[in-house]
Amino acid sequence: MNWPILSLTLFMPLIGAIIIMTLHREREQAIKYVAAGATLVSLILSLVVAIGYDRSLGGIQFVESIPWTADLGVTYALGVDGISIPLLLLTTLIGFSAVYASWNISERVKEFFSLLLILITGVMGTFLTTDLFIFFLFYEVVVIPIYLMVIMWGSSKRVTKEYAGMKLTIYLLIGSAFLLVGLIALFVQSMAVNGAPSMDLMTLAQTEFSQSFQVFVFALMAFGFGTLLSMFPFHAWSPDGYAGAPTAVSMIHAGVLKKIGGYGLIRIGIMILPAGAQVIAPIIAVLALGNVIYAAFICLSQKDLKYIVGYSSVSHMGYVLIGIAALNLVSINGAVIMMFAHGVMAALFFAMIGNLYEKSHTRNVDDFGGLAHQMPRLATGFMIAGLASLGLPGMVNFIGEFTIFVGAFSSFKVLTIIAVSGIIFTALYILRTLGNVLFGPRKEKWDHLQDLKGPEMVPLLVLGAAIIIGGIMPFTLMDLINNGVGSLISQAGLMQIGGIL
Amino acid sequence: MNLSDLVFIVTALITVTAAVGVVGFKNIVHSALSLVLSFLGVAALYFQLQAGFLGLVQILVYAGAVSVLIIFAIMLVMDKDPDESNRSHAKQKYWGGLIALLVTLGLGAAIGSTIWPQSSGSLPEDSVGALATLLLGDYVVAFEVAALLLLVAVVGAIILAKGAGEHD
Amino acid sequence: MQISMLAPEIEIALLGLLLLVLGLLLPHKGRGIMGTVTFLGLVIALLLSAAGFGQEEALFNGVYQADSYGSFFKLLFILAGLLVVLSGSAYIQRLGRRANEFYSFLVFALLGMVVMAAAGELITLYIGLELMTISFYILTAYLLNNELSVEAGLKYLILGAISSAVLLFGISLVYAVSGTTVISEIAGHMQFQPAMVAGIILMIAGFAFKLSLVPFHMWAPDIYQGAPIPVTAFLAVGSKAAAFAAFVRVFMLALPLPQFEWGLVLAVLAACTIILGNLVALVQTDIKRLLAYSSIAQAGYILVGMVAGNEYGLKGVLFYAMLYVFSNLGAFAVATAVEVETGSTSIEAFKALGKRSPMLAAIMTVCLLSLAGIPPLAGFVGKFYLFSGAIGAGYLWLAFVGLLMSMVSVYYYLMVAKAMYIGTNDDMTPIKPDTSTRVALWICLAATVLIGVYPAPLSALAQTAIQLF
Amino acid sequence: MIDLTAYLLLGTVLFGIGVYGVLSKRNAVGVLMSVELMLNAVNINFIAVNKFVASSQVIGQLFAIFIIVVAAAEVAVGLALILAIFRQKKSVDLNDFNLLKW
Repeated sequence: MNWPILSLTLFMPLIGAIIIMTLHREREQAIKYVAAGATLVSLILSLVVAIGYDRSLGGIQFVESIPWTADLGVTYALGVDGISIPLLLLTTLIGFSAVYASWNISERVKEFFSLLLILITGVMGTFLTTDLFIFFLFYEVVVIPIYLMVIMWGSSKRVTKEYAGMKLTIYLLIGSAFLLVGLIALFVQSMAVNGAPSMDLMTLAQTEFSQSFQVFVFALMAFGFGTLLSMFPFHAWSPDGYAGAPTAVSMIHAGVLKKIGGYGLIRIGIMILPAGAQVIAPIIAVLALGNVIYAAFICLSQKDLKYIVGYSSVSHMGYVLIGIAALNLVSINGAVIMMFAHGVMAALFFAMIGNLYEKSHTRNVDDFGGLAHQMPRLATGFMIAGLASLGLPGMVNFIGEFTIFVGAFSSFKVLTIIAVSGIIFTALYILRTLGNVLFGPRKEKWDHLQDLKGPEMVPLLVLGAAIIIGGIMPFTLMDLINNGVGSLISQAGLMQIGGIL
Repeated sequence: MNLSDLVFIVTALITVTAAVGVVGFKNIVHSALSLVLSFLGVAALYFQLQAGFLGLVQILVYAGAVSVLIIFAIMLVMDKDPDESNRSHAKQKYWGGLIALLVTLGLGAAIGSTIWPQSSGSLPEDSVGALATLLLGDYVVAFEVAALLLLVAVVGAIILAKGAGEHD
Repeated sequence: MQISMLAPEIEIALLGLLLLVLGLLLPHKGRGIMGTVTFLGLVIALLLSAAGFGQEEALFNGVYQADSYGSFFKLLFILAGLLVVLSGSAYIQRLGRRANEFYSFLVFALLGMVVMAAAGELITLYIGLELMTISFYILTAYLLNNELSVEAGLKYLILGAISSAVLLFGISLVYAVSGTTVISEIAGHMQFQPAMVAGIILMIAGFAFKLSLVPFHMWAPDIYQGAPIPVTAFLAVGSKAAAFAAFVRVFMLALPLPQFEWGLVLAVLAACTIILGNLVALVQTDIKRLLAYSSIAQAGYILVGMVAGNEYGLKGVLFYAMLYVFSNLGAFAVATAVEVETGSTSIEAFKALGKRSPMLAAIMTVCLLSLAGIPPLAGFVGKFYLFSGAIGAGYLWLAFVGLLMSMVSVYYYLMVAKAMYIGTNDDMTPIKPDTSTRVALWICLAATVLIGVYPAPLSALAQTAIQLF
Repeated sequence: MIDLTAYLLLGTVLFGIGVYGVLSKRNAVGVLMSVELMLNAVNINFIAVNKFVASSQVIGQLFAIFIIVVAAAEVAVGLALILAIFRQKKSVDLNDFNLLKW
């Protein structure tokens, strides 16, 4: 393994973006093909990584390390383990699909696809790096392209796109300001303890921090990452943001970007600051319950498809948070699977909604009905996403939710039971929405709508396949994640509760 | 109280009174004349401090050139009733006075309660020579820069005072 | 003592004089080369300063310092001057006859900055400061037909004179207690005396005026708005960096006083400056004024590094000052190009710039985001250094204030981006800046991105420069 | 016996008067004159300190000379500016200079 496969995976989209910038703006087809090609190469490379990862060895593999800035202890360090591989796969899957979901973009194509590819690179970078500084660098790289994409290609249905974009940006940036304070404090403190500057996650994890310091920094991280993960009550940006954003951005945002929050909490929060995590986790769990129940209730009253999926994603993030907060092997396993599962599901949902909206110019549930007659393929996509969303066995989401509940039950009994009840609400609003939109009598006014065809099929095929394959054969994925979480937990020295699966 | 103390007190009183006149007079011409008196008082203080050369410079540059410049400018820009030409802001008079009072009292208290270090010797006999040695020795950079500064000021003042031509 | 150690200073002074003479001698048509001469002269100065980097020598018994710290700032000022000349030449050309002297005033202002940064003694420092500010008074008022400009010049002069007087009174008290004005000797004669404390406070106030820190910022936005835009750019970058260079040298070397923690005073000033600068910037509608308030806030950030006073903090000061040159001048260069084309500095004029000139809009966005501290641009690394220093020195609250407000600042920077990308404009003709402006823009863009993704070289440079502390 | 404190207090009083003038005067020329008072106060300090504390070298006097030179240059530029502004507005009242506001 001599050639830098992770760097290639990471920078493929960026290279694509640079190629696009050099193309003439009239050559829209060429631009789209470059974008698709770049993300496809990335996807293939990430599959190679997933298959090539040696599970018997475990730990962080495919390591690349170049010293970057000595006095900050920054190393350009890449590496993947069982936690980051699923998320890497998620990113490349959704990135590839997002390009196809945006195939019909006709305005400022060049800018759109360059920003989209930069965005994909940024998200991927956070999952691949093992250096705290580089992590944060990539973490914030994504915010600005999203803002620009929302204000330029977004839609102003219920809120204006300017408002949605700004709200999203400011929420995330304020969150990241707290995160940055925590990160700098961590850096300064570790330098005081170790005597040398280092941003390496492993080195930081081995550094002994006092408990009060850990609690303080973990609280900052919980706020920063929590905002990104739309933790209640810092979730307000998320539904508005998705509603305003163009399809591809909604897909990437709901599908992958939010997961950086969960990933950060696990990778940086729990691994480096286990003592802090133990103190703060119960608070997170209670807030997560707010996510699950509150967002599900809101969903029941929503009419706009994007808002429904937006709030449902807030609700689902509650499960992830509970999984993380329970702090045991099984629950964190579940959280990671859930992140993957929700990612593909939400992306598929948004791709379908985006396609429908593009053709019908409405997203109001009441306007639709019987679409299964005119658009069977689109309806299939909706069905897969919807059923996955309510956790139907056979879909990967079921595995995630189930594992979380099993794991969390050993830590928080009452809370878990309440959270499980959230599933009922989810089933309620998802089934109602699917029924109203897809089934029922045929409506004449939608006869002109064309079903998915050609490039539009790609998101459905790719993401749908991921949902179902993951659901039917969860063990390869589970095994991988278990491997990663296991070593992380032993690293953090947490109690290994459970081990039921 | 000996004679030199008396001289100091008299000069100080003249200087301060003249300075009060500068800010107190409502007519700017009176203020300017008061300023000249104040400059002269300061020059007298320099003589008492055995800084005769500085006293001369003060008289030539300040009481002479600067004052004349100011008075010329006043004559050029005098537009309104001269008795109203140097009024104070209605409101700023009060908080300006307050700030000035606080600054004076604060600094005065600090200065009054400080124990000053002992003198490290006595002033050189030939203070002009000593100044020249410094100016052309260690302080030559400052000296050269000051020369450029005067050049800049002169050229700049001409450009600004001449005004924009018809060209732009 | 070798005279060659003063080579950059001498070269700049000669350049200024040469420009004055050329302006008089050359026939009217030949004066187009003034910009070129200035540019070449500054390039030579840049090379001379770069060659001098790494020397550590006290000249004239410590009155003048030829050290890396000074050289770092010399490089910074000359780079700033070069970028201003490159991006401003189209603008300066419009001044007609007075354009010739404009260049020489710029060069003399630059000389003043250089002297300030290298001065090892307060008299020399003061003279450098005054050469710089007097040149700036004239430059600020240079649009003689424009009421705003002349008014700004007068306001600047009054403000500058007052602040100099306050600074000097402080110096006189420090001199009274310590008996010397050589920076390296003052520390040895340091005594905790009321007059010394008063002197330090007055000096802080004087420098705070020069740096337009809150609450001494009153007229700074007026001055920035009224001045010709290349002057505003140079003022915001150069004069501020020069004041910081002197401020840091004097306070870190001469005035450490364990009984009086002036760091806390500065911390409060920094916090107020960051908060007020950013909040007031939120409501601005003129790009010059917006950048003025943003520069006020930026000075607050740099001050944070000085408050910290440790290795990371001081390195942050130098690092940030340097990247600030590129990011801020990039933004100003775009604003200049837009003003040359449209005659307006209102944010309205930027509407639809993303369509008219995608490159200008992209560079503006990148530079503004760098100022906001968004990675992977230079500003982020700079803030990382500054706030690492602050947290290391125990000023956690200051880091909170600074980082939160820097995220708030994204709001107004993005308002400009929004105008550029989704606004509509009646005039959709592309704005095509001249070649020299384009060169300046590309330099700013490249430096802003490169320093952001690979900060190591600049950080090593800054590390060498702060050895003397 | 008149000592350093007396001179410095005199300087402080003069400085305070200048501060008052700077803050309260409406006429730009008046403000400039007040600034000159402040600078004179500073000069008194320097020369007095030079005599009473640091008399081995004439640094204080040297500083004062430089301040006088700079002040003269500043006054020249300042008055030129006042002339320029008077040409446009027919006024030197700082209250009239409010084109530039927040």
